Amino acid sequence: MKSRLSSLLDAFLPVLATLAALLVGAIMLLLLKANPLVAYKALWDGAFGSTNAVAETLVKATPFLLVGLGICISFRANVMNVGGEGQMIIGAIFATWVGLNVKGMPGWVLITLAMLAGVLGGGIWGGIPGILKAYFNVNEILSTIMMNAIAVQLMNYLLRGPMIDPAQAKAASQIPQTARLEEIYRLPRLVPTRLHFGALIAVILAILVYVLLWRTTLGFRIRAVGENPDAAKYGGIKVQRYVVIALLLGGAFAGLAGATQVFGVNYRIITDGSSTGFTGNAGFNGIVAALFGQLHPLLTIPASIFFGGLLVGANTMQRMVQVPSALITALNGLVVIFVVSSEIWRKKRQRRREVVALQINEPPETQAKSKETGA
Amino acid sequence: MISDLFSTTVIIGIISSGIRLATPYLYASLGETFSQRSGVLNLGVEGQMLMGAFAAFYVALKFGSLWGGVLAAILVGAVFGLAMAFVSNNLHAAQGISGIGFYLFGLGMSNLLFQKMIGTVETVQGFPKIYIPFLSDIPGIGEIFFSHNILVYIAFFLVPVAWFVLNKTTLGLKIRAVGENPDAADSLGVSVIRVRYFTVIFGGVMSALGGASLSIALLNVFQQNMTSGLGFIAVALVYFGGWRPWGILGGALLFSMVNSLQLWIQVLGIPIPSEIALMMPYILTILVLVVSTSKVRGPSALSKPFERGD
Amino acid sequence: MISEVLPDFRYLDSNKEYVMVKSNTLPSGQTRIDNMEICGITKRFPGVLANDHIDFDVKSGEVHALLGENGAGKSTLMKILYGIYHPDEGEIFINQKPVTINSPMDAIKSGIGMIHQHFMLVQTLTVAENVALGLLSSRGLLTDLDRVSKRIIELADIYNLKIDPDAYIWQLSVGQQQRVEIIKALYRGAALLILDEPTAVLTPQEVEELFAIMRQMVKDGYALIFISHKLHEVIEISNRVTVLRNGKRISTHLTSETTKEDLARWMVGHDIEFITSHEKSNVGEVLLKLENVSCNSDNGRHGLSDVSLEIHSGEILGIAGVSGNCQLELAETITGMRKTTGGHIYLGPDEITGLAPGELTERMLSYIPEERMRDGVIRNFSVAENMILREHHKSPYSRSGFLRLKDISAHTDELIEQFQVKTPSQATLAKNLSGGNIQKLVLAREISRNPRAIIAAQPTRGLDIGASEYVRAQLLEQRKAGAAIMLISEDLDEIFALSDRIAVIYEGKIMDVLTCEEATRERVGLLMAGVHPKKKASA
Amino acid sequence: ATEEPAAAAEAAQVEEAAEEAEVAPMEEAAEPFRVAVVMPSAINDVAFSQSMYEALLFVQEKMGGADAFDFVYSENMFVVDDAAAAIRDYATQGYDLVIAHGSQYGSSLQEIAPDFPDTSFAWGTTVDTFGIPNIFAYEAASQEGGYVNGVIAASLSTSKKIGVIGPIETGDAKLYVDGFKVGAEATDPAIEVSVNWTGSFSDVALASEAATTHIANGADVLTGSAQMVVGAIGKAQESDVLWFGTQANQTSLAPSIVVASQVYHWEGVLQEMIGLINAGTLGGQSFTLTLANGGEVIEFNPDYALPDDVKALADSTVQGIIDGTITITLPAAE
Ligand SMILES: Nc1ncnc2c1ncn2[C@@H]1O[C@H](COP(=O)(O)OP(=O)(O)OP(=O)(O)O)[C@@H](O)[C@H]1O
Ligand SMILES: Nc1ncnc2c1ncn2[C@@H]1O[C@H](COP(=O)(O)OP(=O)(O)OP(=O)(O)O)[C@@H](O)[C@H]1O
Ligand SMILES: [Mg+2]
Ligand SMILES: [Mg+2]
Repeated sequence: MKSRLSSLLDAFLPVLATLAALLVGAIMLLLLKANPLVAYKALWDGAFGSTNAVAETLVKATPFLLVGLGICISFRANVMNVGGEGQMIIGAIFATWVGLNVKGMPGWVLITLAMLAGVLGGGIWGGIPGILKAYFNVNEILSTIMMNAIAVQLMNYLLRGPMIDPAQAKAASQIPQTARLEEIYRLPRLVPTRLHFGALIAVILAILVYVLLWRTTLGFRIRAVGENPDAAKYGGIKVQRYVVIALLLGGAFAGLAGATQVFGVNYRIITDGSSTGFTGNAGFNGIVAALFGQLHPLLTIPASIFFGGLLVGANTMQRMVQVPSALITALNGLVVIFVVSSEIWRKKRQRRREVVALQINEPPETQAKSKETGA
Repeated sequence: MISDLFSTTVIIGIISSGIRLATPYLYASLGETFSQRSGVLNLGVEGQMLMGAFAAFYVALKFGSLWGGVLAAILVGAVFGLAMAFVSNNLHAAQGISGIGFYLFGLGMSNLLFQKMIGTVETVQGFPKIYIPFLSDIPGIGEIFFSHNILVYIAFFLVPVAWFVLNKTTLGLKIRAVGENPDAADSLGVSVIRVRYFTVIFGGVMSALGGASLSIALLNVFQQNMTSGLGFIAVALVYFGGWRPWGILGGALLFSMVNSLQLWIQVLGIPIPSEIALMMPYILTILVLVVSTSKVRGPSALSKPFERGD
Repeated sequence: MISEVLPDFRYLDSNKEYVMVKSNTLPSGQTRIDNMEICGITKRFPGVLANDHIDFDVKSGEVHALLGENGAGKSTLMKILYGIYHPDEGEIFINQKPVTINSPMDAIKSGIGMIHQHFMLVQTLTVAENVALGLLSSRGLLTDLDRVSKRIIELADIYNLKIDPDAYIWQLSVGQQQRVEIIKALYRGAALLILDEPTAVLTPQEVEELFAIMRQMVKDGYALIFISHKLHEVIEISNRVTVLRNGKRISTHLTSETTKEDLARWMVGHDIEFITSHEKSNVGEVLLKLENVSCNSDNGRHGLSDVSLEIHSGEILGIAGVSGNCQLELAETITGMRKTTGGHIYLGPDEITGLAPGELTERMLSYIPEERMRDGVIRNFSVAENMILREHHKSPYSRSGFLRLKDISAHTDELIEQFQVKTPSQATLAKNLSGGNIQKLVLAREISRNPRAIIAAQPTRGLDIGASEYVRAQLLEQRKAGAAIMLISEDLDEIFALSDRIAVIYEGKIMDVLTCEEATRERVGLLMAGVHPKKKASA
Repeated sequence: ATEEPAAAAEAAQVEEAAEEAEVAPMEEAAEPFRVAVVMPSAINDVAFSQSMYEALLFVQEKMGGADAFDFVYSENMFVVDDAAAAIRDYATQGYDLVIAHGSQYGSSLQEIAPDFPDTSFAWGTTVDTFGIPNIFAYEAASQEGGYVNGVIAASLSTSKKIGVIGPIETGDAKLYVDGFKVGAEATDPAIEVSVNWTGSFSDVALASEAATTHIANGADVLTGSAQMVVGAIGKAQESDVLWFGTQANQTSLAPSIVVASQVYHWEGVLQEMIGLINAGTLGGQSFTLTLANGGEVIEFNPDYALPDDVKALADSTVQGIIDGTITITLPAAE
């Protein structure tokens, strides 16, 4: 009973940490002459206050979850994939190409093909750093950061040239965007909001990744390689191959995230020169979500929703109380710091629980026994 | 057209602008090297750079003191570093995310302060170029190496200093030990936490100085998100340099010079798409690592929080 | 209390007589610790009561040995004394004054030094750097490695610990690393020195050298705590001995008043039989064969060169050698963990040179690795997951890519039972098992497959006597079942007790292969030192 | 900016809100005209977003303050997806006019506008209304100001080399740069205009280094578009090289070397749209800022001593563009 209460408290620890961060944020709001109560009500309403708000939160959370699932896999193999941004972009490009160029197919077939193309594109973009790491000893943090920049330039080039919307190609301003996907090639919506089928795919995949990691030999190997490559090698696992696979899978999930953003939300790729315009930073936010979720695919679901809701709500708050957007960014940073710092209490409490459990089960003193052999 | 690239103007231009562009990277990467060598991964570099850039710019603008600006950047960087050190050493926060948190906070906070305390884009008179007597008159060489502002010189001077500190001082020995095997260091009475506090604060100071080098020495302007990803490249360069100051110098120069080369390619009108030119520094950095045979390993305890008896 | 039997300011000399110590400062200038007492120390870990109200004490001029099975709580107690763990209950007194030791720094300041069971060395630093770490430098902020090196050489001379101060730790053999640990402690002038299983990785000669040092230190007035699983060592070196079992103190006695058998019984709770010799088994055809095998080593020293060996079915070939003579390399080349640079290896009729460990698993080659924490188990995997590490992809543990948890669980239960692995549950992480139980886990995994050949590298290193005897019995069992076994060990007793033939390795070369009858301790000892007795005789 | 009452924060379901919006324009003039704008960068970027922000402030003052004209904004909406959410939210809240100030927001508008047939939307910078009746489109013919700047630049350059720094080769920046080139080359066929795209709107350091590179290459006149050029302006000032601005007046950044800036005055368009909305037309029209309609103005730096003949040439060029005697033929799209 008591321990259940205690674990419940653990589950609320991130919430408490968020509240603490918001308290600091309240001081900043007061300094900016905004009413924190009004602001935070707007934040809550914007994130979870209505069907539409919840839908927006889920829309935001979907790419975080997808990227986060990839992160669960690659970080478990101890490869630090920070290339989600680039992988999303390439995945989106592959999928969009399919969506625009493959013709004469039923909608769902084409969508499936396009999603697979996204997986392929992201997989390639993740696989390259994988190969570089496994066979050329190039650190993946470095290579994935660089690959992000390369992907952005590739996108800019394609959207300005080969893949530009034919309508824009004729116009003087040449907005760098692809043509819009036809209606039948879009991911269906779940409720009359922006919430699209991709969210469902992501949740299903979270379960599959859970199965993959703990119920398949592939997952066993990925985790073994991540925990101890020497012992993994001893166990007959080809370590380098699984490093590549882990990064490739990480990329594939990010690629799928990119594809669903196009097919479920934007219906085209459009660039403002950076990656963020398209990805909304999901390549990085997905990492945060996965780590919040302790690299557990199922825990990454609530973590993504939490983080998505925070961002959506914060934007609403900016609109409602008209504080500078910069405050929102800073506040998000604070929440991340506070939440990740609160982990220590969860761990401490867990440890204490185990020790306490031991004390309770401890048999009564057996000191007498030591006397018998003593002096 | 391509042959234009081999004129002395261009070569001098590439090298000297490579040196300038390398400056903020050097500060940030050297600082990051110290914290990583001691086992702390700080992904908040970009946020610290922005805060440093703002602090330095603000003081320079409002009080007209450039050195005051440098001092302000140092203080702000130290405070940020202190916070990061507390979170990673005492609260054992996962360093990958807490770093991203600090990045976001710095990104937002610097912009917020900028909007509230300055309001609009303004310029300052930054550190002037220092022409080193005689040396700066040498044709070519003078322009490349001896006609920069003081923060550029300091950045390059810090490379051997960092090497020296890491390899020749007791502090450096502690840093290396703590990053490799904190339990061993601890068992000899070295305070792992104290060393890490030092390196992370130092890293914050260096990142902030990197930001200041932009806002009051190289660009003389502050704008929101003016670093635009530079801090992350700086982290990547630590890996490129294999956690060694000289390697970082090599990486920063390589990256910056190729960046400047791509600027020249565009300026000279060499007909390749600008995006392809823009990719060059990134591709080359990877390629150099692929062909180089060095197999350096990172600090073993990198990003693992230390707990005695764990 | 037993400690009262022992008068202060005395040490036991080589004639086992007590002699007065003259001065109350040590040669290093450190004040002597006349008396250190631990009272009622209790320490709980999740799931384990590691120390249960333990009393313990040590005096200047004595060696107090601490004995106990794996996981009995010896290291935990010592780590509390050294400030690494904080006790849940209990107090520590030095010279009758209560002290709080919250960190190793406090321990060092109180004059306590510790040589850890798992070395506390920074692999990427040199010997001198490791020693200098944390010391005040005579050059202020700069390191004074030259001075440290000089002092290291001085100390090494006094206590006969040859070491190159400029060598990197990763280049050293474990025996050499042990010396660095001792030098580190001596350098700091500890008055009370804890030696947690210092002999586990030493050769008999090295053990003798260490004991000579310890005797010298005792004479100088040091207080020493000595932990070992080897009873004869305890008998030889200690004045008093305390036995722990399951976190409790079972007894404290003057060593002179105890016997090996007593100690063993106190440790285990019942009598155990020691394997001293074994009967011949039926030796069959050659199963494992090495032809001119060479490889590189990874610490920049010599690798294997032209090693040729044959092991028959039902035979144990012992590989004797001083630590650091390519035993690791030998095991790793055979088991596919390391590339060969020449030569051929056969298992039965098939060549297996260059095959990956996975393929060798298929061919029923088993490997009990020397570095079990590094190679043998995945610390953060459960016992069950570690049990199937080698065959996780095979039926019945996995089918069409999916793990079959029920079968895995059943199999694990069976092995835990059969091999008496002490673990709270099969979901327990390997890192929470004691060293002995980790080794049992590895053994269970490797032996339960009924392998054709077994490479067993230092299989009993660090194990308590019960576990060691168990491991040895299991190897003999496998021999009986017809496996070809290569037993790599630095423990000559073990080699002699188990081997049918003995090969001696020196600097990556096989000096000679002797039959049981030919092999005398002297002969093997000379070969281990790189001396060929025959050649010497002919010269 | 003004504060919104908290009550408005209650985001209702899409449909309900649409109904609410239906009533909004019908209400009496006592209610202020409410505008919401979504912008890709900060309101103080000395470029694209600032020009719109200033126009809104201007209109507000002109119409008699917040009681008559009330506006809210979302700045730094570089994430297209977030911008879409903001636009929808504003529409839900019944703003009279929702402005999507960025070409990347078009797609989102196309999605949202049909759901709110009684709300007026505006999209810039483009001329495309997608044929949707409640979308206005507006753009700046930045090639015109670019052309004029080019003409002046070519007249002032003695080295005959001019450097241009742009973000990515599209949209408003591309129009400006192309116009600038054509103007410069029309004035002096021997002039060499080289362009550097930094691939980013925010990389101040790279823009600055691009300027240095142009200067090292011999350029004595520079221009550039987007907010990251503040770095380049600094370099120009340091090397005493002339600068031409666009989007907003950049004189304050370097009073000694900025010759002229093409400044966007969106207020005209804004007022025109407000008039139309009040009269019941919610969209379907597109507006272009030109020199002719006063939406674009070449603002000279009074502190820069522009030679009289060049000033005259500039004025006549502006006049020529206005009366159509000068036509700007942009290079054909690839
Ligand atoms: N890029 C370089 N350019 C010039 N000299 C270099 C360069 N890289 C390394 N060196 C030289 O190599 C020596 C060692 O440098 P560095 O500190 O980077 O490596 P290290 O001492 O081996 O590092 P560690 O402290 O990890 O052992 C220095 O004395 C330096 O002169
Ligand atoms: N940090 C820890 N966390 C959890 N349990 C631990 C920890 N350290 C030790 N234990 C447990 O405490 C018990 C005592 O361990 P300890 O290392 O003291 O044994 P030991 O007597 O030194 O054994 P060995 O002879 O194998 O070295 C064991 O059951 C061990 O698993
Ligand atoms: Mg070095
Ligand atoms: Mg132990």
